[in-house]
Amino acid sequence: MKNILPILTVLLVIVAVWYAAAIKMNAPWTYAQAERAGTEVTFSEVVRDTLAQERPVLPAPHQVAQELWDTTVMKKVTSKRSLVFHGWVTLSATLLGFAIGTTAGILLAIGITHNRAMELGVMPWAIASQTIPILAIAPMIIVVLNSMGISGLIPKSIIAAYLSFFPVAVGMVKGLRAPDAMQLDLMRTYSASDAQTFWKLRLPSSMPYLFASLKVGVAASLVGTIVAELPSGATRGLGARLLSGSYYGQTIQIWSALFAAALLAASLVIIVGVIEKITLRRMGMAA
Amino acid sequence: ADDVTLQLKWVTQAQFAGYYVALEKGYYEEADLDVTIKAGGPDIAPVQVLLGGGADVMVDWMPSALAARENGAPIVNIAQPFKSSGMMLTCLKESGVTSPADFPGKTLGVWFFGNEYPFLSWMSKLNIPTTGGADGVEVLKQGFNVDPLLQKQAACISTMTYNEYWQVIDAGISADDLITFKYEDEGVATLEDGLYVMEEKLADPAFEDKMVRFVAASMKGWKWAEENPEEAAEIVLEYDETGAQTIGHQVRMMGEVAKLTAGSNGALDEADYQRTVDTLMGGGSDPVITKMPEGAWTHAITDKALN
Amino acid sequence: MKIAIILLVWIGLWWLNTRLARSAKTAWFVPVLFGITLLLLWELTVRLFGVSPVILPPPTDIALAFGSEIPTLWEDFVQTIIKGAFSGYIIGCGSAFLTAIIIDRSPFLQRGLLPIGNFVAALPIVGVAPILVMWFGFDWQSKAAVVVIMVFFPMLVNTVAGLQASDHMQRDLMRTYNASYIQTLAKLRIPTAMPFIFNGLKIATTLALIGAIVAEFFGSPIKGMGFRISTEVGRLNLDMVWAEITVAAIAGSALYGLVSFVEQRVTFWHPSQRG
Amino acid sequence: MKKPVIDASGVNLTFQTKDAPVHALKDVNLQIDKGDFVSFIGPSGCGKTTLLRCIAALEAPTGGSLTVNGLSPDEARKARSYGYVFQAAGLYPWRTIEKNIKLPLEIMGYPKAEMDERVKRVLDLVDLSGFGKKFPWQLSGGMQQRASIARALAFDADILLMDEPFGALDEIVRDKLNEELLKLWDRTGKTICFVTHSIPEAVYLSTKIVVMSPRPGRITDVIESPLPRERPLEIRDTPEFIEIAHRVREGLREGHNA
Amino acid sequence: MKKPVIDASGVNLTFQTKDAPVHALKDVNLQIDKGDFVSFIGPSGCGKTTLLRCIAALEAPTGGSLTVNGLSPDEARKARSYGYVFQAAGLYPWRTIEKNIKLPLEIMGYPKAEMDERVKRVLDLVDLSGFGKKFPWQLSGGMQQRASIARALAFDADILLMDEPFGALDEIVRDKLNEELLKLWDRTGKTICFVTHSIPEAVYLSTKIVVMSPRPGRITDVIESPLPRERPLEIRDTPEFIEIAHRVREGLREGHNA
Ligand SMILES: Nc1ncnc2c1ncn2[C@@H]1O[C@H](COP(=O)(O)OP(=O)(O)OP(=O)(O)O)[C@@H](O)[C@H]1O
Ligand SMILES: Nc1ncnc2c1ncn2[C@@H]1O[C@H](COP(=O)(O)OP(=O)(O)OP(=O)(O)O)[C@@H](O)[C@H]1O
Ligand SMILES: Cc1ncc(C[n+]2csc(CCO)c2C)c(N)n1
Ligand SMILES: [Mg+2]
Ligand SMILES: [Mg+2]
Repeated sequence: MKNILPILTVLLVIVAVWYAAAIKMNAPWTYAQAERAGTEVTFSEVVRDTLAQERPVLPAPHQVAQELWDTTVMKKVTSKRSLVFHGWVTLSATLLGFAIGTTAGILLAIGITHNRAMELGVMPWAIASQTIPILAIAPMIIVVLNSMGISGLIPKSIIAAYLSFFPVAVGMVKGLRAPDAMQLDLMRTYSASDAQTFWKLRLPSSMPYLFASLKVGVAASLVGTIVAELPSGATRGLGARLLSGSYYGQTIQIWSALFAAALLAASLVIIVGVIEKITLRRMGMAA
Repeated sequence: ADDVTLQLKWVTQAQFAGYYVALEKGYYEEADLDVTIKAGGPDIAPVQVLLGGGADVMVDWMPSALAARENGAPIVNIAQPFKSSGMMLTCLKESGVTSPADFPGKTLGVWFFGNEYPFLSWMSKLNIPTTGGADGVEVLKQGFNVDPLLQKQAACISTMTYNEYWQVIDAGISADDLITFKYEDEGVATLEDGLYVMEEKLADPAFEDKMVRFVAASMKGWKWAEENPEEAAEIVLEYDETGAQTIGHQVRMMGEVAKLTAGSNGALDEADYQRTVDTLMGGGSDPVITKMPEGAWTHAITDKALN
Repeated sequence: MKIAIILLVWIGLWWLNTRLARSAKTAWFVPVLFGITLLLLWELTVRLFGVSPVILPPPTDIALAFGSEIPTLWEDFVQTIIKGAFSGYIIGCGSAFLTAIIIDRSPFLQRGLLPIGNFVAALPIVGVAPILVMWFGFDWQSKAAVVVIMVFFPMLVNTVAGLQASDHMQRDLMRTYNASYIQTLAKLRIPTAMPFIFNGLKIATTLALIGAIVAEFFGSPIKGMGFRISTEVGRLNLDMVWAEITVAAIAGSALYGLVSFVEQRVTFWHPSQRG
Repeated sequence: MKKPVIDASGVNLTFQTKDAPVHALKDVNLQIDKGDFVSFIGPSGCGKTTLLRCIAALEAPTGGSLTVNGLSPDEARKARSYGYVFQAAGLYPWRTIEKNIKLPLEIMGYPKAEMDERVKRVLDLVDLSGFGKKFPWQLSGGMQQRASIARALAFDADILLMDEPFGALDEIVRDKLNEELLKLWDRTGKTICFVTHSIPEAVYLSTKIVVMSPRPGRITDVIESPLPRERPLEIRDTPEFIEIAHRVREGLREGHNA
Repeated sequence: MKKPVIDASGVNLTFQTKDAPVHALKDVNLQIDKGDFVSFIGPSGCGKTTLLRCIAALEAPTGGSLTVNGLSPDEARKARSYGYVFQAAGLYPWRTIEKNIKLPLEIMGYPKAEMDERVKRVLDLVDLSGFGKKFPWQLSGGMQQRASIARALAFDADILLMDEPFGALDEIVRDKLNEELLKLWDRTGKTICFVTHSIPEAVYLSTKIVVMSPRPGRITDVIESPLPRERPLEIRDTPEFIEIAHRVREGLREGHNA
């Protein structure tokens, strides 16, 4: 646990900067209030007020922590005011979407590395597909899927998959092409089939690339789910929580939902990282 | 029981209390209906959902409904629970706005996504260009909340009497520091939350019958909600799955919404309709709708429902 | 019957495409034909099944809207892509690159900053966007800020991975020269990191566009691609919405193509580029 | 008349590079019969590897004709006729030594039990028993090269193509492996193409020695060895041996001065 | 009394691997004086590379003491005392041959004109003129190895560590490079540590031959050569030469049987 000290140090710096920023950014409001009320405020009063506003421009760390505590530990997990409940709703769609997206991305990459028509034809359009602003088509996807009788988890997962498949595909194409000429030649002398070359050479050499992409993909997949939760009339999940927080100008609630989401994303990335370590070590690649 | 899906224009809040009350109190059940209420959101276009077959009936504002109709979406107003408009511009006094004549040169926050029509009609009536400059107004697409006003990024923002206005107040700005311009007072009021269905579906007597029962039960819900604002707000809160709403805010919202539904028994008032159409068509060079709509509403449902 | 027609068109064009792909002379036509196939299937489906233009307009309508609204599309393009996405992309990728190099240098920072960096960068844009709009105002600056946050993480992860990709012998060689840190960085680690860096840059191009457009949903001046899209959806002008999406797709593909082109020049030595 | 296993006539190969084209093989004519042990010797960069690669269908000649067992090299490759030992070991870094040796066996679908047995046998042969579970980077350079030889010997290919397989080994091990290779060749009747830089090694092993000269790579001499198939190490002190070695050295020297 | 340039006493090194630790070097004692030409010879896997790596501070001994010029190996490394030729060429694939050779010169800050001149000179020395603009993968194995030798010779290091530099070269080139290396050594007075598998090469080049035996790697014999510094190629036929070669061969053989 040699990481603890560095992390704590960095955290400490961040929290200090955060407090300073909170005071600075919230102060104009305090002064404006005082001016409207026609009173003078001392600096210490300003500091106290800026760290305890109800709708701060930037909530202070302890306010966010307090809110997080209240909405996780202090609430039943089945309660709709519990972040654990909303987090789970988001997580389940994220995982499903990530699974779909990763599978699609890998399959696409395989297609692209093995079929020239795919490489030439599909890749440019896969790229183009990613430039479509997802928030614009998310409601349309949901409307279309709804009219086909599909609702609930699936539409969200599809959007999550849409965002995560691309990084996976790009990284995987690179990885599948990483074996050097001699490694490929060896397979040729064995007259190995494409499938054999794939399983025994291309796939193992793509692993470092795959995992770098999976980390990006899992974060993207979470973003996708949250995006899908915003407009889709989905009324639960961290995205819905963020939205309603924004709608009522409750900065503290936004920040705590945001932190919950980031915590979720970070844990997912860490989990992928751990799997990466284990896999690479098993493969003898983590020297 | 017959299935009915209702698509709301916005998230679960007291703005839609009547429907939630009817659901909770069993008025729909009594009418042999199995009603599903779908909450809306900032990027849900209810018309799209209706056309896509995701809902049978929707809540929408008349300006966007009429614009959609002109765009080839055959939708019809079957009931109008909201009598008056709750929309207004809320300005900070310190920005120096005292009357619409002060707007030029100022920055105004406006909701888009089909909600901009009343504002655009008003501005063209005032002959103020919305493209900025010294004698025009700078328009901002306002996000979800009242921040632009609090952050002084805009002189005025769009608010509803029952919602955003109170958020400004809650944020600590006293009513004395604000000045409001209600569309109702400026003579540019347009009809808000009405119930709309697809025209072709109305031809089906079974569907018509369903809607009759639906409107009747909904109006019963609305009238109960008007009389019992506190309980109605609690019911709404019950149905809010985000868990973000507060009871205080919803009770107050219910109180304000009740003022808007008060004058309506559910039937569309033709005069109100005509005024809305006139406002929208009177938009000078760039009117919202260009030809007089035909068959955009019907009394067929309310006539049966209310007798 | 209708489905049969659509399937038949599809299979026919797919067959033609596989044939074209075999010859180098006709290869350039493959993506074009693939695109034509998609558009044709789209048009057919919409027309044959009478899908409402409010749900999905046919490509011909979109092309018409595109043709008649060029000035608006251009204004939106400048606002969103040039001002928002592009500046954010440069700042975001640049700072991620620098951060990667800084934390790579110090194991302390690497251990302390990388997990927290991951955490901060994992903040979902849709949550961050309203806050950034609040901080940086309605105009393109807040969009650029959103883009910075979006592209930072993929770029950082890839650069860090790339900086560690040189092999033992290559590093030992530098040690025998007693090369300074900077020299090892410039002459060994950055070259070996290049394939990874370009991987990050490519992913970031598409993210930058999405970020800039999506951020406009949370408040914007009354121009910009995101603004136009959300407004026109609300007005049910779906053809205009798709025209904007087309602009986004063209801009995104062009940017991506540009990055790929530079990549080919820079990492010509990597087995994946040598073919 | 015996039909040659490998039959090259007028083979040419030019690499297109960005600056100037490199003419790597020029008018190569060569017949190799079944069961031949052919050594290729020639200065560095003269095209030995390139010629082996052409035979294995890893490179396509830009001119001339080349057949293997009467088939095109590519068809022969598909019939799994080749065992190839590359100039660099080329072990897959994510597989242990054992698993690296198993690789061709897996691909060719040998049964599990036989795989294990073969791996054990070839590991023994190259003196690497006990290193089966190590990863390539945990082995010395010579050990890696031996592992790569074991990999090529583990399965039954008609034609063994070996590109300087013993370059990184000391004399003693080299002598031992030379003997083992001869035994294996004698026992199995494989055809072997062997690139080496050691003149004694070439003479000791081969039934036919091909001397090449560089830029563009040509065959300058083909020496049929009169030595018997049975070759104790001491044969290296006989006058015949020394004479052939001399002829090879002369051929080489000429190539260098050309 | 002369102080040795490299002084190892009781050097031990054990690699920790997942299964069992590998004892690569055991109680290595060795003194190398300034201007010595030391060859290391021993069976594959005996620890020659490991010992060179220890001297170059690329590996840290787990026991014993090792000094270079009276400094620790790492301090000597920082003083840029080493030129290292690795067992594999290890050229950077994104640099042309020319640029690969320039790499150490750039790092050590040679002036531009001198860089060009040195590159030209060493390319000539290893017979690669005309290939400066090619990329590594466009060269044959032996050419790559020569490029890597050129890279190590391009700058002025006191101590040259060469790990089987001539393994992939034919006899003629090898002879030529042997002579060149001796000339360079004579001219510059560098200290050279040279790993080889060729007994004649070791004897021909060295003032001191270190014979090692494997598992765990030990020094079994250190032979001081009585040959004069001036060494024509013909010296290989003198009785002294043959005698030393014999002694080395015996030492090697013993190591193998141990
Ligand atoms: N990184 C490592 N991890 C584990 N074991 C290693 C490592 N490097 C070398 N070894 C082991 O140390 C021993 C000595 O290796 P070394 O590379 O020094 O041999 P060598 O004498 O250079 O052999 P060769 O002539 O084959 O190159 C070998 O048994 C090898 O397996
Ligand atoms: N991929 C390539 N592109 C360009 N030139 C190449 C390529 N491969 C080999 N060559 C050139 O072809 C010539 C012959 O190379 P080859 O590898 O066959 O030599 P070789 O006889 O095996 O030498 P060595 O004994 O050094 O391994 C060389 O001059 C080399 O530069
Ligand atoms: C982004 C955004 N777009 C539109 C509206 C408008 N709107 C839809 S329903 C409703 C009733 C008020 O609660 C209002 C005002 C908004 N608020 N935010
Ligand atoms: Mg070769
Ligand atoms: Mg070694």
